[in-house]
Amino acid sequence: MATKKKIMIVNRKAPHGTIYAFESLEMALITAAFDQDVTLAFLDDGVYQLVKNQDTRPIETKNFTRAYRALPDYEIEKIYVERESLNARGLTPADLAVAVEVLDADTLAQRIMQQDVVFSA
Amino acid sequence: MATKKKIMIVNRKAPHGTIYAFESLEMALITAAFDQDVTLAFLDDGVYQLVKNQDTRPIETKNFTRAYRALPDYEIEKIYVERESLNARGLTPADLAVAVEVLDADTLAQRIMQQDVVFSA
Amino acid sequence: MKFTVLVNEGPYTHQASDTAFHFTKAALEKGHHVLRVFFYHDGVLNATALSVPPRDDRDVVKRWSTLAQQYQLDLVACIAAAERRGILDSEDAKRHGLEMDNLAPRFRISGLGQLVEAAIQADRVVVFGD
Amino acid sequence: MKFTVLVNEGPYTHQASDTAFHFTKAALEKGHHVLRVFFYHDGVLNATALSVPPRDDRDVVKRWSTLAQQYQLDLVACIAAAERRGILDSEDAKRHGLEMDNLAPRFRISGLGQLVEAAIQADRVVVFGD
Amino acid sequence: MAMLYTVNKSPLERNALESCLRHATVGTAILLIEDGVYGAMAQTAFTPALEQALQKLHIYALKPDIEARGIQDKILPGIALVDYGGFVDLVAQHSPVMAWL
Amino acid sequence: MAMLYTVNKSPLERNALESCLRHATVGTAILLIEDGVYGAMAQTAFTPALEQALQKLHIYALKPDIEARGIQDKILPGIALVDYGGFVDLVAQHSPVMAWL
Repeated sequence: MATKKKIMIVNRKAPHGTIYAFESLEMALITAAFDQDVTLAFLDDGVYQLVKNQDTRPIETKNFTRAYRALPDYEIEKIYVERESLNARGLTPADLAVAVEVLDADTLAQRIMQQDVVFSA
Repeated sequence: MATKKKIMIVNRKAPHGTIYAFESLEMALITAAFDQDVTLAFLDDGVYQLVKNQDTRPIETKNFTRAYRALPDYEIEKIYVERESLNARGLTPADLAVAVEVLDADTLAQRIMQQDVVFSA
Repeated sequence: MKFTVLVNEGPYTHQASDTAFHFTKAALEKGHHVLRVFFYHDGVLNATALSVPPRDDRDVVKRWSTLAQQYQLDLVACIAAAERRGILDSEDAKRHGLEMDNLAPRFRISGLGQLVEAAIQADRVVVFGD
Repeated sequence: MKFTVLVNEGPYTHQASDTAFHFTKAALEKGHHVLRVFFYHDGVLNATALSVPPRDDRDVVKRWSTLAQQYQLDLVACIAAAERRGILDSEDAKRHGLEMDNLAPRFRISGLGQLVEAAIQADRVVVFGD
Repeated sequence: MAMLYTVNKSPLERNALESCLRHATVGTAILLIEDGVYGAMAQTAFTPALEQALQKLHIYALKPDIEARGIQDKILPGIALVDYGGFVDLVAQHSPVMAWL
Repeated sequence: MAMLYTVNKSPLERNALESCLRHATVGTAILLIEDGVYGAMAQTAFTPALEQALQKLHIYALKPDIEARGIQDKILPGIALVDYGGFVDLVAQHSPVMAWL
């Protein structure tokens, strides 16, 4: 295990309606602890995960979305958000709770190709 | 319980990929046993449920789709299939294993409105 | 008014069980009568006695049990759906030669006919699922 | 070649567990090495000891256990995902003061790190889900 | 009595809301819940379809789900917000109720 | 090495296959499995998109899933059918593998 592996966690699902966003975030945090080259990608409805000011008290669930802001503390610095997905949802980076790198679909596709492992849920 | 209730079971999901089609069929058969006014509606990917010659041996699951042909034996005679859903999938009534009544979306919408209970999955 | 509630998905994975719970609670608090909450498809997984959620999250199963106790609510999981998914009451476990059962308090297991019967008697049927 | 397989959905409700099984079996029969099959999200429900499917259907849980025995396959369910969904081994049950556990033979429960570790060691990671 | 449709899916991931709108006759009430509330947002690729639907349908959205998703400032005008009690009232006032899952 | 995408969703219900195609670079292999095999059918509303994709991508479909769904006579020419062993071979021949769920 001398060399680091490039591991991407792809997020394409909205938060709250299903648990995938929450449990994928847990996976991202654990993966970061293994000192690998970790990337998070948000596209399609996955971009909703990063919207700021999500308040889950009215639905009485755990507000896991606050943890996205802690990603840099886990040394996860590559956080890609797809431009086309944002645009289709009327969102801009200013709507997000986290500093991200916005990539167009073609560039994101290139980054996916460069991975050793791609997790999705 | 003097009068019969109009109960519709709406099927919008493809078979095999998920269990909803199978378990909804079980629900239809049980409902029929209660001597109510039962209707089955198939639209969107639900129309795939009725395609003939489905052979689940290669995926080693139970071939519940054979039971659709037995629906008349359960005195379920109102089986509606949406025309627009068939067309979008390149299917015609000749592709189906069961004799059905093909309705356009507007007519189907009217039939839904007339129900007392609508089950979906 | 008389309601019957159908829950098609299990706890945590889909919000369906949460929404069904909040709907049922609100209906009861408004004085409506909820004849039965029926759990079908993965909904039967709401009836597990072994769910141990993290302390900082809601306890979906316990919340149903508590509401049932408070309002004498009838919580029924479909036997066919429950058996294939590993939810058994003691009688069912015994019949299949298993030494354990895992049905949560205030839930009972019965046939799909219990759903149809409650639907026939209700003024409204509301479905929650995926 | 070394494979790691990730299963995100439970038995019967989604085909994911079926496809993962047939993929894993085919890989083993071709002489590949499957380092680990990891069960996450609702995938942990594949590890229930209490599933009793109808006699005319496949037994998803038993099929995994049998394959594991035959090939010394490592079947691991994520502890956090399993606890909230009601899948417990005896140690876990004891820790939470429960008298029953329900882990199927040849499965074990461990942390998500086991997935990451197997992904790092594998030549390929294949994900099955909804 | 007018009927009530509930929709719990994001319109950009699944066809549930689109199919629901195609089957909604004049005067039908639609309640967007769970991920369905993303369909109530302004300036999305789905917004034109919803604006057109608003002309003949009564469209509601579940406020707790909107707040959970942080989109309370982006909801289309003309959509009425309800809480769980309001959801119960809508069910009581309409029949039948159908869930587009 | 070229990469492999798997898609297990019907293209008329969900956006997974459409999104996958939008991200598939020339030479990428796509394997349709489970309900994804409905995307391999001729004469559907999605067929034109797949025909276009066939010009730059290698598209496979899982034969057991096609037979289970009774659509073996309606598969687009140009799509290669594989069994579970062929699925394993595709995974061995490509990297990385990504599932569009």
